Amino acid sequence: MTNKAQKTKDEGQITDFVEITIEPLDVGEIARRVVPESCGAIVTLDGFVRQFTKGRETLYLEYEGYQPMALKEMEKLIVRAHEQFEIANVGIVHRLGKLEIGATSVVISVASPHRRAAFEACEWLIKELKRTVPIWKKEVYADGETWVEGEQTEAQKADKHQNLKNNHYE
Amino acid sequence: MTNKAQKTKDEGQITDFVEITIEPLDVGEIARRVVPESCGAIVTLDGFVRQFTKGRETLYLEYEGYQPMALKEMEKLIVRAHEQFEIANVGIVHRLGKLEIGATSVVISVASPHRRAAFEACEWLIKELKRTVPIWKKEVYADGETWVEGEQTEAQKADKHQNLKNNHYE
Amino acid sequence: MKVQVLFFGATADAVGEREIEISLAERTKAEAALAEIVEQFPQLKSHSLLFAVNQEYANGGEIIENGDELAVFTAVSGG
Amino acid sequence: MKVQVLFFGATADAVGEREIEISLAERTKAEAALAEIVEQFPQLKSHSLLFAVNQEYANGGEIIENGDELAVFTAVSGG
Repeated sequence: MTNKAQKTKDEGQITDFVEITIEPLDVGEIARRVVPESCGAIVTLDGFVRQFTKGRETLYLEYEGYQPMALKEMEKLIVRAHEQFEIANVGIVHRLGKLEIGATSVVISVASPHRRAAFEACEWLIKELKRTVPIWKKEVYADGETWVEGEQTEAQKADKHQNLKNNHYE
Repeated sequence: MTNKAQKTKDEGQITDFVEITIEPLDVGEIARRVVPESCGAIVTLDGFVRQFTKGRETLYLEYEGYQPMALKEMEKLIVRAHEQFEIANVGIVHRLGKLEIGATSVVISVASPHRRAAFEACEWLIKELKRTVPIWKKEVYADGETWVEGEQTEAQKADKHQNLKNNHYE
Repeated sequence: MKVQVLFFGATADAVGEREIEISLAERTKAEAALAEIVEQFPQLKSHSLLFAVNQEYANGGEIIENGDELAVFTAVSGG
Repeated sequence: MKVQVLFFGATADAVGEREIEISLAERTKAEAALAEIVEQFPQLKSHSLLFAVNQEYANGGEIIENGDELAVFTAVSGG
């Protein structure tokens, strides 16, 4: 049902990319794509499918996404990362579909002239991605399955679904 | 002159590794080796050869290492990282020899149950590696070459080479 | 006017559909549109819902237009 | 007694050797051994030097033993 979708932004030397794919992710290949020649370090976050969640054994996971919105939200995160951190370029790739234990679900790579900014931006990006990008995972066990619902912030709960845009972007 | 050297430590589920090699580094392959199945995130630092340093164009770099001591120092860093951060396992691989522009010189991958610890440990490890592991790089330009001398700390300078062990490990 | 409503993950399972078309009065606000959808599918009440209009998170006050793409889903869990 | 002294990078280029053997008096301390090496190769004086004994950073007070492996090098620049 999902297909490879890719958007690339070119602004002179800056080349960021966001991508959603059902293919296996090659962490090294993704990291190498964010390298501009003037930069000295790349920091990469590689998220993957855990075998145990709260002590219960997962057989595999299914990821589903609202693809066009997910790509837009990923692009917004990159814009906001450039505003906050001195980074050169960013790549975010999320996999959808059935993922076996140990498979990489998401890769975020950030290149920067000074590695501090790359560490900060990469950590901020994964935190925000888990909060704002419309992708969901279903954990499949031997005896059932569950769609994982993310934790809404207290502000979101208090608002009873009002004002979501502000909660997501302030 | 240099050869592949590897040391691996096995303590039950914990498998750390340090390695020095003249072969090209495969970032994804190194990152995947640090994954224990109970962990959810890997953070990887990928350092690479810059084309320009302070405006001067580098043609290529030569890395040289005091291999047995470098491996020992890398292992010490991993021990210290486990003491300070809640991480599952760590891999550090440094390449030596001639490295072309854009080639990866060092990869540090840290897996942890909570990604915060992996970010912190990875950043700490690269900072300490650059300070303590006996490896040197020579920048080769069109019109000459220079061995890069790391920045000694003020404490090291004041000590006039006394008490280096303390400077390196306090 | 007619709008498309998309469901994903837990909301798609609850509703039994991934995509439906509903009729709304002209100038319905996002907040009221979500309330109508939940009334039509009360099984959604057991979930904490997020709501998007034209692939953007809604703040509730948006005026829905004919042909808009709405989406109702639970708090995200990617990564 | 005899000890081996290793040089790397800038110190190897300055000395023109990667490995030499030197004679030291019994119970020479690391600090004094480094001073003797620098005296033998005064071109090392223009560098900030680090010193290792048996593949460990020296603090200066170590007693050098026969057959030890010493190393003289500049501040490291790997990574």
